[in-house]
Amino acid sequence: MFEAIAFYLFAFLTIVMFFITVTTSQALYALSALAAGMIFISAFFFILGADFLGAVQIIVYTGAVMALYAFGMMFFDSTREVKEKQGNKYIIVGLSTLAAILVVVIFSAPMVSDKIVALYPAIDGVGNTQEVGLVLFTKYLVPFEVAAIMLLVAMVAGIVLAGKKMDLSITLMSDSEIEEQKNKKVLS
Amino acid sequence: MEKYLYIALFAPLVSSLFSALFTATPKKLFTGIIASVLIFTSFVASTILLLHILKGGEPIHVTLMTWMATGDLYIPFGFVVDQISVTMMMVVTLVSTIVHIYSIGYMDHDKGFNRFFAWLSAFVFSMMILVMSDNYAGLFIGWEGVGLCSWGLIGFWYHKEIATWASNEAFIMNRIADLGMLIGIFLVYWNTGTLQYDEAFALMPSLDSATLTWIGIFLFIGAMGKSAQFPLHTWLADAMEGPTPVSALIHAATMVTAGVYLVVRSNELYSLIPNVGLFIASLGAFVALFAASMALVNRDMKRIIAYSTLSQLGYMFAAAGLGAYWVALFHLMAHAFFKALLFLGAGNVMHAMHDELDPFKMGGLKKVMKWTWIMMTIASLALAGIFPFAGFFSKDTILEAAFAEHHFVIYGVLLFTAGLTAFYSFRLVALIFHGEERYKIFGIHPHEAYRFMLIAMSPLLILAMIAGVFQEPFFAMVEEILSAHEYHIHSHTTLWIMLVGTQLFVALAILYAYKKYATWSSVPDGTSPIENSFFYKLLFNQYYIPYFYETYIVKPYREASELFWTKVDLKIVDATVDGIAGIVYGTGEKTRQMQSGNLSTMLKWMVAGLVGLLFLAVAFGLAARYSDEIIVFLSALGV
Amino acid sequence: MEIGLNHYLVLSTILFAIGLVGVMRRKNLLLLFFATEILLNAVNIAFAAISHYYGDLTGQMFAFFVIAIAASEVAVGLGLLIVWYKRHSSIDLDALTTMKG
Amino acid sequence: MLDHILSLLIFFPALAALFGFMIQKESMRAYGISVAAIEFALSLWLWFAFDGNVAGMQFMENLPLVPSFGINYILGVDGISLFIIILAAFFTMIGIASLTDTPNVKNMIITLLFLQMTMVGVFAALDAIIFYIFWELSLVPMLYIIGAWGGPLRIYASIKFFLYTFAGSLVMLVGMLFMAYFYYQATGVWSFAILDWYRLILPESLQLWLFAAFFIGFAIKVPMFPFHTWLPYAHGQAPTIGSVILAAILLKMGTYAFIRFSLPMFPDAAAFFMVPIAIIAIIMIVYTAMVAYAQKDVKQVVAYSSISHMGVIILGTFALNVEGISGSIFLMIAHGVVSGALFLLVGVIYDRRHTKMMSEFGGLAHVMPRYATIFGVMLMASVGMPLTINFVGEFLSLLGFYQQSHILTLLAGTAIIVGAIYMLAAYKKMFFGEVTKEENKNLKDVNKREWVALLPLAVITIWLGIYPNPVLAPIDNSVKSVVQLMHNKATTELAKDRIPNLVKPKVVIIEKTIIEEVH
Repeated sequence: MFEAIAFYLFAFLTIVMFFITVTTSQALYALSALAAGMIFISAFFFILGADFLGAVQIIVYTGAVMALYAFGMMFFDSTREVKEKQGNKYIIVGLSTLAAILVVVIFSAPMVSDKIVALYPAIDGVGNTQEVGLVLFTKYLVPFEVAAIMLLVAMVAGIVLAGKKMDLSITLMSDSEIEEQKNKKVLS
Repeated sequence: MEKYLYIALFAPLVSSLFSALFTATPKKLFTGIIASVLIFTSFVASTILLLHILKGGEPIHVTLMTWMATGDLYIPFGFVVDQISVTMMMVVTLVSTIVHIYSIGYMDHDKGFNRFFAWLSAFVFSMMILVMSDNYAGLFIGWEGVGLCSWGLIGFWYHKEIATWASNEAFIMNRIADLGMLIGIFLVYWNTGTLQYDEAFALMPSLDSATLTWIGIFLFIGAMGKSAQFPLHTWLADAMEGPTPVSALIHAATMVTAGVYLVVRSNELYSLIPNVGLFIASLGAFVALFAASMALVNRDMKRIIAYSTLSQLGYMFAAAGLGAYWVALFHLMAHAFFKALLFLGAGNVMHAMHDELDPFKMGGLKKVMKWTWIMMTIASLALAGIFPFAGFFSKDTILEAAFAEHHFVIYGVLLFTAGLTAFYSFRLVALIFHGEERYKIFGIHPHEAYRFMLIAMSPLLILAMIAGVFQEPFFAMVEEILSAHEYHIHSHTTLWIMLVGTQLFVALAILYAYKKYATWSSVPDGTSPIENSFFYKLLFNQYYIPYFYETYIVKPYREASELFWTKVDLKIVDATVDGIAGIVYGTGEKTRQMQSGNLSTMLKWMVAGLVGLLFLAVAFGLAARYSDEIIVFLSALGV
Repeated sequence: MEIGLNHYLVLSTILFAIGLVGVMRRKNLLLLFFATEILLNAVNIAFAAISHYYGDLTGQMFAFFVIAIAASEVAVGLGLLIVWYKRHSSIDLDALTTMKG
Repeated sequence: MLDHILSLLIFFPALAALFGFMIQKESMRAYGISVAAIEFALSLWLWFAFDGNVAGMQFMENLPLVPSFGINYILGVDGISLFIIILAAFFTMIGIASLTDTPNVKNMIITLLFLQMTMVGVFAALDAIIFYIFWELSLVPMLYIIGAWGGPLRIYASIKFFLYTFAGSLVMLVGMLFMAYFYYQATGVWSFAILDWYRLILPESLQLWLFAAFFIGFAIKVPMFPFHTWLPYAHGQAPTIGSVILAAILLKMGTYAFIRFSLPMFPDAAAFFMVPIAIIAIIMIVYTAMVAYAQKDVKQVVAYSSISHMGVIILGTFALNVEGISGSIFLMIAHGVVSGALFLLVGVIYDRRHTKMMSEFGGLAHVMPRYATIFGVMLMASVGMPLTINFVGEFLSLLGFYQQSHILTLLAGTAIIVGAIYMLAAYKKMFFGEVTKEENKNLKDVNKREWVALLPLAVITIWLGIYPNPVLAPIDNSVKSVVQLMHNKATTELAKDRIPNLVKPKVVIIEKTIIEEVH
């Protein structure tokens, strides 16, 4: 009973939050709603017994990703209302609904669910984190390492891309130097 | 004897090649002389061969080399000299020699002098191949070869539009017939397995009559083209645009008789199919009358003679069709002599009259051109069949044959035509040589031809007079290979009545022609009532057949060609190809606009694609799930 | 009232659809990134749910890697976004048509 | 050396072309002529070394390339391909020798030498993949020749030529892959060797589909109606040398491939499709001849006449008997010589007047008598005058087909009429009449360089017309074995009936390996 209440509650909240994210015209609202939605999603993970995943969700998404977005938004004028030209709404809604219905139809097909066999069954008497650890560092070691390298590369890339000319500090430059740099179009 | 065969055959080739070396250079008299000498050599060799055959020698049969051999097909360059071919060789080489010598004078001032002799000798060579070959394929070589040379010679004065037009017409019309000939050859090959005359004829009696009939018909179609039989006759009259010696040699004496030669050569075939023979005879009789009627009113000297040639070819076919092959061959020979003489005489007149052809603009020429007058008169007498000239013996025998075979309609037609022949021949002679000197109005000063030209013509003159005496030896010679019955009417009384009757009829026609035309004094200008009568117009326009061909065959062909090119080829076939390419290109051009570069639009497309894929997944999933039911359903629909 | 796998899957689908709406609707590049995060998270729910109901850890592993990828995507994506913004001082998608074919 | 003469023939020109990049521009012509002359000498040597009495393949070479899929470098010649190879070498030589003031003559010669490699390769290849590679490669130099040296519409024409033929060959490639797959199914081994495929007997239903796939590729190349429209554009825009090679050799690839692939591999299908194909051939003959008659451009007349003659070749091929097939192969050579010469002749006048419109000429026989003469010789060969090379081929082709159908042969025989009509009309327009245009009054007659190119062609035209046996006899031997093979392989009544059995009284001698039918 508790599980059902929790599910419906968080389902309602998640949907609302994400709906706000995609519809609002204030970037800041969108960011906040997204962050809230992420946290609510982690609730599902806890309900489903994937504790580790829930924790990662909160840490990575709400912690890291959202922080990144927040920093990113500082580059742009986030307080300004976002003006977006909208095309045909019916196409957008229609396509999305159609996709959803089709996915549901596929899920409901018996032949999909019948044939699933557990490859790495959950281990009894062991906590979720330990289970994850056992599988992650044995069977998925190589993907794990690859993911690690990928994250490293992404980090480097992020720094390089965003941090170009970071050594130039406008506060330390004189006005003429700033003009000069502007003429070079380094700063825009 | 083989040596003489090769000399007879190849001397004209050598002559042609020799003259051809000088085609691009100005006139050189010696080409004409050397060509004439070489043709004369050929004539001498032919004479030796004739004597050999006359003495009862075996026919000479040689095989030079293989021409084509593949599968079961074997065609050699084989030549045979037997009674038939030696006759033809004599006719060809004799007339050729005379025409060559005559041409030296006739083409005196022409800048294509050397080229003329190259073509003329090439023609003789082709004709020799035609008559000497021992198989149908070799015959076809000569057949096409004479067509080619005729093309080159009719269009000899190629700066004249009408001459080149006539040459193309002759070539193409001959080609139409040659197709029939070719089909006939194919039929012979696939039914007998060989194209050699002797082997093929030996097998023919065992074939069923339908096949033989088809062979006979198709071969005769070939003969119809070369011998200008109806309905392929129009080219012959137009071919008169060529130089007159050419008309004498090709379009009177030799090439046009090739069709008759073919029928005579294939006599063993045609004896097996008398129905086709009857058709040939009927067509021959019809053409005899038909052509003679056109000659009655024509106002072009050479065309009149051409129609008379056509008419005489009709006689030959009538004889050949009735099975009187030797008579046909004999008439061929006699006709070659007097008709060549007639043409050469006409050439003299033309020269004298500066290429004027309308006999109504001549008149009284016998004073200045005495010898020509004599020659043409005798030739016309021979043509009309007056005793004792050559035509009497050959033509009268045809009439007898028709009578003896009880084909009285053919006999009647031929007899009537004999009268017409006499009339138009002497209409021509009377208009040219008698009466007032109408040419003076046009300021022409005629003169007699060179003496050596006249001398060259004299053998023909003699032969036109005395060729009749050869009838008996000729018959004796050819009866060995031609189914030769002498045609004798059973009762002598009938025979005499026929002979005398015919002679009287012809003589009356001659007298009538003289009476009507010998005193002619004016040039017709198209106003007299007779010129406006229906029949006159019908005959003068050659029964409107050239007009018919032009309007209903040539013109539609030209228009259809244009239509095929501009409408079908460019607008349909090519446009379809370009259309397919255009669809591909257009699709690319249209879908290119999807790549607007706008990420948002592309994302929409991405979602659309996702939906599409999902839809496919569902569809295939359902199809796999219900495959049995679908098969049942489809089979119920009968798919 | 028992909550089954299908409930989670339907939820996941609904969230995914919302994400699709966002992907198609958003013209601001930054907000577009948010929509993609929604898509990823919607899938993660499905993975976790399947993993739970089948007693198989593979789903969780996948979700885990998805999160890792999402993180790196954000890092690189934001970097590119900033570079772009520096050049064009706009992150409006409609102005972003240099790839027009 | 004789063992590898075919490889030598294929790759010698290609290597020479590569070296050609290093040659000085001025000496390029001499270099090109000498290379082509050596190649021609080699091809003549091939002929002398060739044993005309052997029906099968000679000078075979076999080098495994992808053994696991049975793709091997197999070469060989028989009487069918020998003379086309010689013709290709001959025409490349003549073509290079007759090159006039072409811009970028160096590139042109290098391209021609590459083209020669592909041409010889196509006719010598005995492995389907090798055949296909050379087949497609041959498009590239031709594309370049038309596109770089062509007339005003050259880009359109070259792209049309390339895409059209390329599309057809792709269908053919699919057919080849299927064929190899069926071979694999029947024997368990992959093979693309044509001689292996000969031994495979397919059920009729499969034969029909495979035949159709090959047919599309070949028919576009020939080109058969209604796939012919690329040809007038290609000829119309190509430079003289391009037209010569295209007409003389490249078109023959299609008809050659019919004899090499379609007939021996699918005898039942060939017999089944005989009548429809004959009807197409007749349409080609008559229709294109009429279109040729309507042309105003003399080069287009020759181009359309090519299509018309190719119709006769197709007809002879599908006669399915020795006479017809031998005739069609001979006609391929004949048509190569004659149409090549005609295109050269058109090039001669084009060099002088820079127009090909017949209305611009007239009365040329007065000014250029030698040119008129040699044009006349070729004209007469083109209309099939006996004792010229074309007649032998046409006569045998029609004779062969007559065994199959009387009425169709009668219709096809109109070729000799309609051919005469358009050719004589064109000749009349160009050469007869008075000289009306001032520019034509001082045209120079054929010069020495042109004589060098034209005279050998005229000699061959007459020589092989009078004495075709040296060429016909080896062809005949090979064709006999092909026809016997077809008869032995035929499974349907129709095919047995239409393809003659050459070994009538005795037991079948030719080795007959029947592999179980593919299901």
